[in-house]
Amino acid sequence: MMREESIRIPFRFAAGRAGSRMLAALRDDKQILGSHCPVCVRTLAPARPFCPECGGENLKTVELGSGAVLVSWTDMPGRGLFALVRPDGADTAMIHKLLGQSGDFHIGARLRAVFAAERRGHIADLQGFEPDPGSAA
Amino acid sequence: MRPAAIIGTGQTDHGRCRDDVSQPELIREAANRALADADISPADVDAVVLANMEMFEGRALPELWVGEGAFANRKPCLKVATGGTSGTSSCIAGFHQAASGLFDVVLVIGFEKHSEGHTQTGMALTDPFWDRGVASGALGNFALSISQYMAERGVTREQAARVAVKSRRNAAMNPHAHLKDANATIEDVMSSRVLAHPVRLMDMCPQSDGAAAIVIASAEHAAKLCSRPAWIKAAATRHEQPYIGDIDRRLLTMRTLRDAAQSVYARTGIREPLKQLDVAEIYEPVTYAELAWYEVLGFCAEGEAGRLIEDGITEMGGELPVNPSGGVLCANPVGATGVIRVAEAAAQILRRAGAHQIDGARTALATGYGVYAWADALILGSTP
Amino acid sequence: MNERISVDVEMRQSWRYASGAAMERFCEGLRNKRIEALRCEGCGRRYLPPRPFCGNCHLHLSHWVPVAQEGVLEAWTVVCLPFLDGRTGTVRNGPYGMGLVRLDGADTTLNHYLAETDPSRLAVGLRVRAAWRDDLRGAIDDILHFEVMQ
Amino acid sequence: MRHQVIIAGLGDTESALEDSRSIPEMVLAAVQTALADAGIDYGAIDSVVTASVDLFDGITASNIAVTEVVGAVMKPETRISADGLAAIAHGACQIWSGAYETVLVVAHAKTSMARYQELTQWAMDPIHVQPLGVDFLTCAGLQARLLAHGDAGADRRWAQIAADRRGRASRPLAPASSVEEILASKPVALPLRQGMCAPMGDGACAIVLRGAATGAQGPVLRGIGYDLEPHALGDRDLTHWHGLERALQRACKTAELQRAYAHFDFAEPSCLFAHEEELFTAAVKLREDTEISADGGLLAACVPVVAGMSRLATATRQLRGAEDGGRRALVHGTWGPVAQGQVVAILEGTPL
Repeated sequence: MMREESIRIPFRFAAGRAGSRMLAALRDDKQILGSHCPVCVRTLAPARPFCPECGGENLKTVELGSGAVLVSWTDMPGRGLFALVRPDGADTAMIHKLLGQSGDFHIGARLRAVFAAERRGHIADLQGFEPDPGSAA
Repeated sequence: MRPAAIIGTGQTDHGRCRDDVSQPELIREAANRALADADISPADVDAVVLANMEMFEGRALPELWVGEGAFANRKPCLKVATGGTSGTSSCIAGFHQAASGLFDVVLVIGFEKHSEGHTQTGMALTDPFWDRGVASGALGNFALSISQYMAERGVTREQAARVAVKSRRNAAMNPHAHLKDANATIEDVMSSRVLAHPVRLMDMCPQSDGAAAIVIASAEHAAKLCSRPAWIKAAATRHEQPYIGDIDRRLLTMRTLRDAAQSVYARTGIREPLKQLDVAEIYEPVTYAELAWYEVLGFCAEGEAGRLIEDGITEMGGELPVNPSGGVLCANPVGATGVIRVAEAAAQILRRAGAHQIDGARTALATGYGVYAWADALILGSTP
Repeated sequence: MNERISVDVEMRQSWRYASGAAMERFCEGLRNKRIEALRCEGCGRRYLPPRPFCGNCHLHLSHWVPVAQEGVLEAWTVVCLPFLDGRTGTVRNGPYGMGLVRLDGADTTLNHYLAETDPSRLAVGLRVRAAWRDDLRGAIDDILHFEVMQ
Repeated sequence: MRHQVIIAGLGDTESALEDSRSIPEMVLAAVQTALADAGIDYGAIDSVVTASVDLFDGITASNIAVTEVVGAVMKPETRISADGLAAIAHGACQIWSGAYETVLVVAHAKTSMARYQELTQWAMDPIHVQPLGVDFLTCAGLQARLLAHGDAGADRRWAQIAADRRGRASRPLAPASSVEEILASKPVALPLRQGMCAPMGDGACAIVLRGAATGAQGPVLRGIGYDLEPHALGDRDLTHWHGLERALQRACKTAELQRAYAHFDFAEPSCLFAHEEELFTAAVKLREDTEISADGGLLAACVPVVAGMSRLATATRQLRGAEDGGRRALVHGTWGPVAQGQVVAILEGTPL
């Protein structure tokens, strides 16, 4: 015998020190933040509390550009396009959504960030990245 | 069994809601303190064991996200999840790993952020064909057991309240504790709100946010890295049948804890625990359980637990201080709670327990309790 | 800047659970207000809920025995704390009685609701009887609660 | 000198898209087969290590449900929430430490209970990633695109790998299909198509590990190693399985083998996607004559959590059946998004 059972439980995750800074900057300034590790001499996107390489916590918060480079993407039919994008000024890529059609994109393409009109301090305040019309396709 | 020892411990400042930090940041707080206590650097850690009850925070495989808080990036890292015993079982897992010869130094970290989810609800996701529809989380389960304990052993509400008073007074000396009150009275406990008859608010452990860590080293490294390590002399785990109704008179018999304790006593030559143990950090989720465990752990005969607390035997200055830290009643981040028991027992042996240090502590007991009746027991000592 | 931001998310998931053969028979019985336990041939223990295997004796269980709809209250409480029911996302408010009931013919106890919510009228050892809902569905909550027998 | 750990018995259920049995019923069948295979009864078990994930099973402390059938009543049980091969690693540590002589390791999962990929979202960073709707499949698609960049033949090669693996399986959970059929199969996370992904099902696996002092016979677990990569995909080199390289390095050290000279007659990788097999072979630098995925591997039939243990079971059968005995196998498991967790075991057959 099979029986289907459902659950509905709310959760609330604290974004913490680095995450709260990141989400507040998206909301207030349409600004993507990164973290610079002086030990590894590398700027990480998005902002975070520790360096994944050296484990260090002495990271400097930096403002990244709203322009970005497409590092990889995938097309999930019915769910849209997901991407790894490297914001200008960062050495690493972050996961987000791509806005457009699959045929609009190629690895290395220039992108620009699109922000929601109403923002609430959430990763979706950044709606995603679209092709940058200012750059050659 | 190859020996291993605890060379450092670290805890966060536990509280009702640590929303100032994310889960990885919370863990890092405990990890940093443990590494500083052991005087080692992250690079010295060979492997990490994490403990957490992921359904309490709505996560799957939580180590994937939080691991780097524990310095686990590019290192061997495993997660242990066995309900309330997650913490003590992860310490035992770290012990076995350090003793296996595979690793020299193992960092064990337990954590929970109850404020991010609904613990009682998570605990009630039991067998959907049996008791999920009538589950009421830990609270109802404890309350049921207590009615049996009171009926058979005659333990009183006042004796239970004494446990809460002792706990809060001890916690006042512990900088990490969540609930502390040096002036709590028996009347305070007995007049606090009823949660589930006969359990009142101050009888019950809180739901805390927090993390705790210990550093375990293999024998060779422990001797090199620490002048006075807390040696893990014996450890035992016992699990039970799956349903709450399977176990007769659970609080009274608690055959898993009794058997685990007898096993570690036998392996360390302990015949009279009250005399031979210097300190105990036991997993008492509710005041009545501490009394029941006195009997199960052999600190006194059956029915004598009330006298033990009334005579102050388990107070800080008594013959066997129980939970100088304030215990689970004063801080309960579930995945960390068992680690805290072991960390506090180790800190006593390491002579680093601060204001709640028991002078001359050389032999310590730590226990874990989980789900309906799972149990862990560990004996720590100042010599291998 | 010390703003603390958190991310809210509701977990809405469902699973298809397999009952197993023993529980299937048990649930079918409930549809007819019939309660049955499985008896271990090793230790003689009569198990509720019925299950495939005795964890003490390591024996398969296949010997069904009838169980009465009444028994002894082995443990009880009255819960006052509100509780978020994960199955519905709604809060169950107190007070509600809960008990461990050893039904006549079973050796393990059944945890279930009690109709009585006055602590002064509950005690270990009382006789209690199952009260059934009208529309039986073959699930353990076909029993609404247990009532103290006078 | 470390105690030798013997693979003394194994039992598994036949993987199925949907097994109508309950989890305890499935686990009971696997455990009893393993005990019979090892020639022991429940009384000989000193300790149990289980592997399961609560959210996959839809129950809190999911190991409660199997305590009786794994024989853990009044015994030590440790539940590891990761791939089953990681539970084997811990079970081996218990024996190497001298704590126990006989350890039963059990893994189980039923993907038919829920939408598996949807559940994996709950393992992703809940601040920056989970709210976007990213799951393990999304991550695999991102990795595949990166690997296919500037490599026009990649998707055809991956389709070939998947077709080959399924073709050699006796009971694959996905139908045997041609390269062309796989290239035309449903797109799931382009460039990944359905046919390039491991078909997910239900199953349980039980393995008895015993110290040599028990007199047990069977292949020897010589080495074990595991590793956890950073979580954020952008922090990792997605074109290499560096985590596997580190895990293998550690396993070789345990086995006292020189990594550069370690040769394997059999390899049982855990590849959830066809492109992962290329990452596997590149990371472990296998010689041409290594036999890979004797029974088709995970691309033929995959049960999450059980996956790495099912590879250990297959490798054990290969070593037991090897005519000259005394051969060596590499067993692999992964967990998390694009194999964030990596675990390997080195097995050697007992010379005849």
